[in-house]
Amino acid sequence: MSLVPFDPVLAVLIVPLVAAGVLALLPGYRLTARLNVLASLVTLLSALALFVVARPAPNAYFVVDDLNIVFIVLNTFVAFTTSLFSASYIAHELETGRLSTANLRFYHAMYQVMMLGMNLAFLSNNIGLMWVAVEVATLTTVMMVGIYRTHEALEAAWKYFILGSVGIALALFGTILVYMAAQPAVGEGLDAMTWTLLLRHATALDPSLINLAFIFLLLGYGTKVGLVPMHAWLPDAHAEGPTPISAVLSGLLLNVALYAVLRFKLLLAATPGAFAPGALMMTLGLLSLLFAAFMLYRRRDIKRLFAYSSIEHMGIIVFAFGLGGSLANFAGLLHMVMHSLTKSAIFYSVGHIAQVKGTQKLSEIRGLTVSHPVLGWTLVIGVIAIVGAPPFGMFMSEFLLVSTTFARAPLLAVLLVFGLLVAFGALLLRLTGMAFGEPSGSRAPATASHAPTFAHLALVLIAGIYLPPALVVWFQHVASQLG
Amino acid sequence: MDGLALDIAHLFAGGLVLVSFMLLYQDRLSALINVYALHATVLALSVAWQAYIQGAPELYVTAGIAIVFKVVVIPVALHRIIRQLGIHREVETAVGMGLTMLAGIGLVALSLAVMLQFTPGANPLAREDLAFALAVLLLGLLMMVTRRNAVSQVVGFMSLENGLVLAATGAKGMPLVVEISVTFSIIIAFIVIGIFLFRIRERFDTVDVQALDDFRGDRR
Amino acid sequence: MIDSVAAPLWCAAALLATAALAIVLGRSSAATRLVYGATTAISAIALLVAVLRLLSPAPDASSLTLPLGLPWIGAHFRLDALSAFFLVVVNLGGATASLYGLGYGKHEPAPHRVLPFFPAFLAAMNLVVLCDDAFSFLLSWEFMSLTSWALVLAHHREPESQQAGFVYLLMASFGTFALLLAFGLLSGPDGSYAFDAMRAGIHAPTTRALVLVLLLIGAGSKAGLVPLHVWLPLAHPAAPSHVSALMSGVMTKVAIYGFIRVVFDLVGEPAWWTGLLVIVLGSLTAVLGILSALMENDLKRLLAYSTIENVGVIFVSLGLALAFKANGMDMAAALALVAALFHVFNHSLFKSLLFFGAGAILTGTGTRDMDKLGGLIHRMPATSVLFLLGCVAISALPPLNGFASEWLAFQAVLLSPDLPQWALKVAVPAAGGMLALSAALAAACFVKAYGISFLSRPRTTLAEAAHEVDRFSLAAMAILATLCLAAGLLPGFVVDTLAPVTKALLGGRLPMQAESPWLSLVPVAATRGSFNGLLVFLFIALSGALAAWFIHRFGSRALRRAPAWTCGFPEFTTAMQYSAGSFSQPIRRVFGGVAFLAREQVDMPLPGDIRPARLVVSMTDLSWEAIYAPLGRVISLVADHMNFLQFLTIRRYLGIVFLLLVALLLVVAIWK
Amino acid sequence: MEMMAALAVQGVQMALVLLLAPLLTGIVRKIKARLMRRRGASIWQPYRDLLRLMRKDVVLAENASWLFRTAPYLIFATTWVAASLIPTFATGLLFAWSADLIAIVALVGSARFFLALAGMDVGTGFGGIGASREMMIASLAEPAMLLVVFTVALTAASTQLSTIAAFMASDQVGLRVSLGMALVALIMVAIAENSRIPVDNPSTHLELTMIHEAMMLEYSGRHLAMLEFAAFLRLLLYISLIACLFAPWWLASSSDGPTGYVLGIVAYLLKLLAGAVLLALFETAIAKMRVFRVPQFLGAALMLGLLGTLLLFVTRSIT
Repeated sequence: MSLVPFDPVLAVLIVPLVAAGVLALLPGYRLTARLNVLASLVTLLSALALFVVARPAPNAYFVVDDLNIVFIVLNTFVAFTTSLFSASYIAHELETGRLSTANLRFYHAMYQVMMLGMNLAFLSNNIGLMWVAVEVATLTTVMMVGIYRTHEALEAAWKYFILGSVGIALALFGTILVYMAAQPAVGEGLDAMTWTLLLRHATALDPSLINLAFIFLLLGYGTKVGLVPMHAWLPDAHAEGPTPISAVLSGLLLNVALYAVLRFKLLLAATPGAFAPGALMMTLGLLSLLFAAFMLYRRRDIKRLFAYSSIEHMGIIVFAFGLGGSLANFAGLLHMVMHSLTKSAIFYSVGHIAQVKGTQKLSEIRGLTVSHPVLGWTLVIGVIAIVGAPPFGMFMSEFLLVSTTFARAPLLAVLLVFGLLVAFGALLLRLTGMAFGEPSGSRAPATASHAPTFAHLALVLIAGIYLPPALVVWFQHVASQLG
Repeated sequence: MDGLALDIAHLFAGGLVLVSFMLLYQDRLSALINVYALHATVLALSVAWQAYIQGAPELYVTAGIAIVFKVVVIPVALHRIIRQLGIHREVETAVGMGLTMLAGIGLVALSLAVMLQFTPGANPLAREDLAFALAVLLLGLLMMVTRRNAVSQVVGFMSLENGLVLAATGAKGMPLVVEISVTFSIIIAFIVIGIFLFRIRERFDTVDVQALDDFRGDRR
Repeated sequence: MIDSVAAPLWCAAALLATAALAIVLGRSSAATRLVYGATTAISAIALLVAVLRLLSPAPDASSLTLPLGLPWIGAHFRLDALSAFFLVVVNLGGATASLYGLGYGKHEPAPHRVLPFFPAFLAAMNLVVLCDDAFSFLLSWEFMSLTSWALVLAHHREPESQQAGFVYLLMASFGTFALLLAFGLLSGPDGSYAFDAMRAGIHAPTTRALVLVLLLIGAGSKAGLVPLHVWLPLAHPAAPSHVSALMSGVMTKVAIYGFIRVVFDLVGEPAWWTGLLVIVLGSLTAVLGILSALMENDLKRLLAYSTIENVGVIFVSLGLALAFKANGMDMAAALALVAALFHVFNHSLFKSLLFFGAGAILTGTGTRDMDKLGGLIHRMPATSVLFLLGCVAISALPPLNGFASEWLAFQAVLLSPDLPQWALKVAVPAAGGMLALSAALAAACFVKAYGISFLSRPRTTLAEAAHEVDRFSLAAMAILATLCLAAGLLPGFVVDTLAPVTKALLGGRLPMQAESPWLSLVPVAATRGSFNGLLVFLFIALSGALAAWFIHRFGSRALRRAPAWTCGFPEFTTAMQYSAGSFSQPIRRVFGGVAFLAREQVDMPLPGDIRPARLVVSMTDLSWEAIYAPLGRVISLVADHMNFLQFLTIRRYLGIVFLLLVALLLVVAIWK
Repeated sequence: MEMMAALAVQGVQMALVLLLAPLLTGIVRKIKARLMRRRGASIWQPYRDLLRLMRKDVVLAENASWLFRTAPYLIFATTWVAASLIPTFATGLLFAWSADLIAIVALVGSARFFLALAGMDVGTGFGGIGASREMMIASLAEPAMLLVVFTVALTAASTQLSTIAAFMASDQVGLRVSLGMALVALIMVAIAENSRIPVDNPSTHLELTMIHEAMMLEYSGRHLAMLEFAAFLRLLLYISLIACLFAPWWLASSSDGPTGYVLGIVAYLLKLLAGAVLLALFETAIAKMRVFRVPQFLGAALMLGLLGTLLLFVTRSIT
C-alpha cells in the first residue's frame, strides 16, 4: 500500500528516538513543544497502523501479539494526549516562573526517550531487552521528577531513584534466573530470552527455578507497579514532579511494569510444575488496596491523594490476576486500560486546577464547580469514573471482579468490597470538599486545553456501555492464557 | 582441567563475597571507595576467567568494561565528588557493626540454601555463581539499608550491581547485547547519581541522608 | 407494539436525550420550561404504554437484547406484569413531578444544576425496572443513585446538603456492592449474569438465604429499612421538592421492585425464617420511622421519616408474602403481596402529593421549619385542601386509599394462624400490633404536620406574607389527590389490575373483585370480611348533608365573629399557640425514652440569678450512634495510625522491601 | 320486596341509634348524680340541650377557617355511620358487609382526626393541649382496639360483625381466656375513647384536666350541638359494640319476622341500660388519673390485646 516497506513496529521505536535526538538539540520551548506533540502524533499513527497492517511475525527482538497490541496503542495515545496537555501546562509554568527554559532544555528529549523506553518494553520479544527498556523509562522519569529542583522534588527523585533501582536490580536477577531455567530446554544465547520460544517450550522449563525467578520478578517489577511494601516512591514522585509526568507515571509506567509481570505470569501459567503465584499476588493486591484506601483519608496534597488512588487500583488489578480464571483476568486487563485513561484524565484536570488555584493543598481548593465549571465538572466526572461508578468503564471491570470473587472466595470478596468502600469514602469526602461549597482562591478563568480530558472521559464512557468486539476477543484470548 | 577451572572460578566468586563483607566493615568513605575498586577488580577477574573457561570471547568485553569503568572511572569520580563537596568523611551506620556482620552471614547462608536447592539441574559452575551472586546482591542491599549517608548507599548499590554482572556471566551463553546494555545502563545510573549528588549538595549543602529526610513531602 | 418492551425503552432513550439537551441549553431561561415540558410528555407516554400493558391480558413477557453492556451477554430488557406495574408507578410520579417542576422550577436559584440530572434520573428509574440481566440492572441502579446524588447537591452551598450528599452516595454504593455480591452468588463462578439463567439455575438453600440477606441490605438501604435509613432524612429534604418527591415516592419503590424481582422471581423457594426476618425488620422500621417523624420540626424531614414508616409497612406485607409462600399457602401469599403492591402505589401517590405541598409551602413562605409557619389555610387555600387530602390519605382514614391498602395488610395478618412455625405464630400478631401502632402514630404525626403549618395563626412574618403557588404545581397536586380518592373509592379495580403480577410471581391470585357486589373489596370470602369504599363515602356524605339540611332548615343559620377565648388574657399573641415541639411532647414522653433515649433536664437558675430557666431535651438517633459514629471513628483511628507510613526515611522503606525479600526467600527455602 | 324490608330495618336502626344516644348519656348522668346523693338533671336534659344549642347563633373566632365550620358535620356523619353499622337489635343489615369491624374502628379514628384538627384551628392554647393529648391517647388506644379486633376476628375467623355476632351467639365459642382479655381491653379502650373518668373528665372545663372538652372549647351554637351529639353517639357506639361482641343473645336475624325484631329491640334497650348503670358505677368509684399515668393504663390495654391474640394463636394450634 505504500512504497517503502512500512513496518509499524520499527516506526513506533524509531520516531521517538529520532525526535529525542532532534529535540535535544533545539533550544526554545515553544518550537520543541509543538515538535513533541507532532512526534507523539506520528508514533500514535504508526501504532494505530498495527491494527490495520497484518501483524509482523515475531523475530528475535520484537513481537506483536494479543496482549501488547492494545497496550502499545493505549501507550502512544495517552503519550500523545499528555504531550498536548504538557504543552499548555509547561507554558503556564514558564509564565509563572516556576520553571525556567534552562532546566527545560532536555524536558522534551527526556519525554521522547521515555516514550521510546515504554514502547520498546511493550514490543520487545527479549526479556533482557524489556528489562533495559523499563530501566531507561525509569531513569528518564527520575530526571523529570526532580525538574523543579525544590527540596521536596529532589528528595522525591532521590527516593524514586534508589527504590526504583533496587527494584530493577531484583528484576534483573529474576530475568537471569529465567534465562538459567530456559537454558537446558531452549538452548543458549538469544533464544533462551525470547518470549515466543520460552512460551513454546514452557513445558520443558525447570519449574523450581521459574518459581524463584517469579518471586524476584514480582518484587522487582512490583516496585515499579507500586505494590504496597515497595510503593514508597510513588506518592512523592507524583506529587513533586510536574503534572504531565504524574499523568505518564500513573497512566503508563505502572502499566508497563504490570505488563512485564503479566508476561512472566503467562510463562508461569504455561509451566506445569510451577506453584500458583495467585496467593502471593492476591495478598500483595489486597494489602495495597486496603493500605492505600486508609492512607487516602489523611492526605493534604491533591496529587498525592490521586497517587494513593493509583496504588489502590494497581492493588485491585494485581488481585484480579492473582485470583485467575478467564473472567477475573478479563476484568484485570480491562481495569488496566480504564485506569490509565481515567487517571491520566484526572491528572490533566488536577494539573490545571493546581495552576489556577496556585496550590496543591486540598484545604485551599473549594467550590470548583462554581469558580471553574468545566474543570470542576471534569474532576467530578473523573472521580466518579475512577471509583468505578457506572456508566463508566471501571464499573464493568469491578462488576466482573467482585461477582466472580464472591462466587469463588467469599471472604476475599468481602475484604475487597470493604477496601473499595473505604477508598470511595475518602475520595468522595475530598471531592465534595473541592468541587462544591463556596469557591475559594482565585477565580481567574483557566487557559487550559480540555481536549485531552474530554477525549479520555469519552472513551471511558463509551467503554462502559459498549466494548468493541475485537478488543473483547483479544482480551478473552489473553485471559484464558493467563491461567 | 575441569576440576581446577571450577576451583579457580569458585575462588573468584568466593573472593567477591569476602570483599562485600569488607565493604560492610569500612567506617571511612575513602577506604570504602578503595574497597569498592577492589570489589570491581575481583569481579573483572572472575568474568575474564569465565570467558576463558566458556571460550566466549565477548565476556572479555564485559571484563574490559568492568575494569575501565568500575575499577578506574567510578572510584576516581567518587573520590573527586567527596573532595569537592567536602563531605564529612565518616560513615554513619544505623545498625551496630556486629549486628550487620551477623545479618550478612545469615544472608549468605540463606542465598546458598535457596540457590543450591533450586538449581539441581544446572551445571555446577552456574549454580555456584548464582548462589554467590545472590549473596553479593543481598549484602549490597544490607549495606544500603544500614548506612546513613548517600555516598555509602551509592557504593552499596554499585556493589549490588556487581553481583548482578557476576550472575549474568555465570549464566553460560548470555547474549552479548544484553550484557553490554546491562552494564551500559548501570553506567548511566551512576551518571544520574553523580548529577543528583551535585544537585543535592547544591541545595542541601550536605549529602547526609538525614538532612534529605527532613524534606519528605506532605509532612505531618 | 403496545406490550413490547421497545416502547418504554424508547421513552428512556428520549429522557436521556432530554438530559443531553439540558446540558447543551445550559443556563438559558427557556431551559426550565423546555426540559420539564419534555419530561412531562415523555413520562406521560411511558405511563400510557405501561397502563395499557398492565390492563391488556398479554400473558407472556416481551424481552429484547441489545449488543450493549457485557460483551458476551449483551443488555437484556424485559417487560412483564411486575415491571409494567412499577413502570406505572415510576412514570406517574415522573409525569406529575415534571408538571410540578414546570411551576416550581422557576424559583430554582441554580437551574443548570438540576435540569441535566432530572431527566437522567427518570431515565435511570425506568431502566432499572426494565433491565433483565445483572449488569445492566446494577448499571442503571447505580446511575439512578448518581443522578439523585447530583440532584441532592443542587443546593451545594449549604454544608448540610454537602454532608447529605456524602452520606447518601456512600450508603448507596454500599447497597450496590451488597447487590453485586448477591448477583455474584446467583450467577455462580462462570458468570451467567442474565436473569433467565438465574431463574433457571438451581441454588443451594444457603445461597438463597445469603442472597435474601444481601438483598435486604442492598435494596433495604435504598428503600430505608431501619438500621440503614440514616441517609434518607438527610438526602431527601436537601434535594429540590419535586426531586425529593421523586426520591421518596418513586425511588424507594424502585428499590422495593429490586427486592421483589430478585427474592420472589429469581431466587425461587424462600426459607420460612427469611419471611420472619423481613417482618421483624419491617415492623421495627415502621414504628421507629414514624416516631422519628413525630420528633421533627422540619416539614420535609418529617415527610422523609414518614417514607421510612411506609417502607416498613410494605416490607411487613412482603415478609408475610414470603412466609406464606414458604409454607405453600399461595392464596394468602397473593393477598399479602397485593397488599404490599397496593401500598407501594398508594404511597407513591400521597407521598409525592405531600412533598409537592411542602415544596409549595417552601415557595410560598421561603421556609420549611414548621415553627415559622401557621395560618396558611387562609393564604394558600388550594394547597391547604390538597395537603389535607394527602394527610388524610397517609393516615389511613377510610374514604381514601391509605386505608384500603392497610385494610388488606390487616386481612393478611388475620390469615396467619394457619402458619405452622412457632416463631411466625408469635411474630405475626406482634407485627400486626406494631402496624396498628404505626398507623395511629402516623395519624398523630399528620395532625401535627397539618395543624401546625396550615391551621392556627401565622407565627412569623414569613407565614403572614405567604402566597398561593402557580397553577402547574396545583395541577400536579390535584391529579394526585383525585387519584388518591379514586384508589380509595374503587380499591377492587386496583386489586384486579395487580392480579397478573401475583399470578406471575406466586402462582395464586385473589378472586376477581369485579364480580363482587357493588364493587366492594372481598379478598378471601364475603363472610370473612369485605370493605366498600364507595358505599361508606356515599353513606357519610349523605348523612352529613342530611344533618346540615336538617339544622339549617329547623335550627338557626346565624353566625357572628368574635375574638377567641383566651382565659381572659388581654393580648392574644401567637406565642400562646402550640408549636411543633410542644405538640409531640406527650408522645415523646411516652415513646421517646425507649426509642431515642430522650432525656429532659430543667436547667433552673439559682435563686437571685435572673437568667431564664431552660428546658434541655436531648435525643440520640440510636442507629447513628450505635453503627455509623463508631464506624467513622474506627476508620479515622486506623487512618491516623497508618499515616506515619507516609513519612518514613528512604532507608526504612528499603528495609521493608529487604525484609519482605528475605522473608519470601526463607518461605521458599523452607517450604519447597 | 325484601330489599325494601332490609332498607326499612336499616332505616329503623339508624333512627333508633340517633334517638337513643342522648337518652343513654342522660341516664348515665342521672345515675351518677343519684350515686352522689344529688337529684341531677332529668334523663331528657340532653335533648333539651341539643335543641337549645341548635337554635342559638354560632360565635366564630376571627381566624377560624372553613375547616372549623365543616368539621362538626363531618365528625357527626362519620360517627353516625359507624354507630349505624353495628348490629344493635338485628344482624345481617343491608349495609353491614360494606364495612367490617376494622373499617368501623378507622371511621371513629377519622372522626377523632378531624376533631383534633378542628381543635387546633383557632390557635388558642386549649385547642393545642386537647389535640396533642388526644393524639397521644389515640396512639395507644387505637392499636389496643385493633388488637381486640384481631382477637375477636381470629376466634370467629371473620372481621364481619354480623358473622362474629352469629358465631358468638352460637355454642362453639365456649369460654376462652383470650376473649376475656379482649373484653377487659375493649372496656378500657372504650373508657379512654369516650373520655370517661379515669382518662379524662367529660363534665369539667378545668384547663389542666380536660382533653376532649378542650378541642370543643371554641365551638358554639349548632356546631357545638353536632359535636355533643357525636360524643353521645360515640358512647352508644362503644356500648352497643361491647353488647354485640360479648352479649349477642336475642339479636334478631333477617329471617325471623317482626316479633324477633321487637324482642331484639327490647333486649338491646336492656343491654344499654345495664351498660349505662355499670359505667356510672365505675365512674363514681374511681378518681381521674394524672395525664401521664394514662399511657400505663392504655399500655395495659395494649398488652392485654396482644396477649389475647398471642394466646389465641397458641391455643388454636393445640386444639
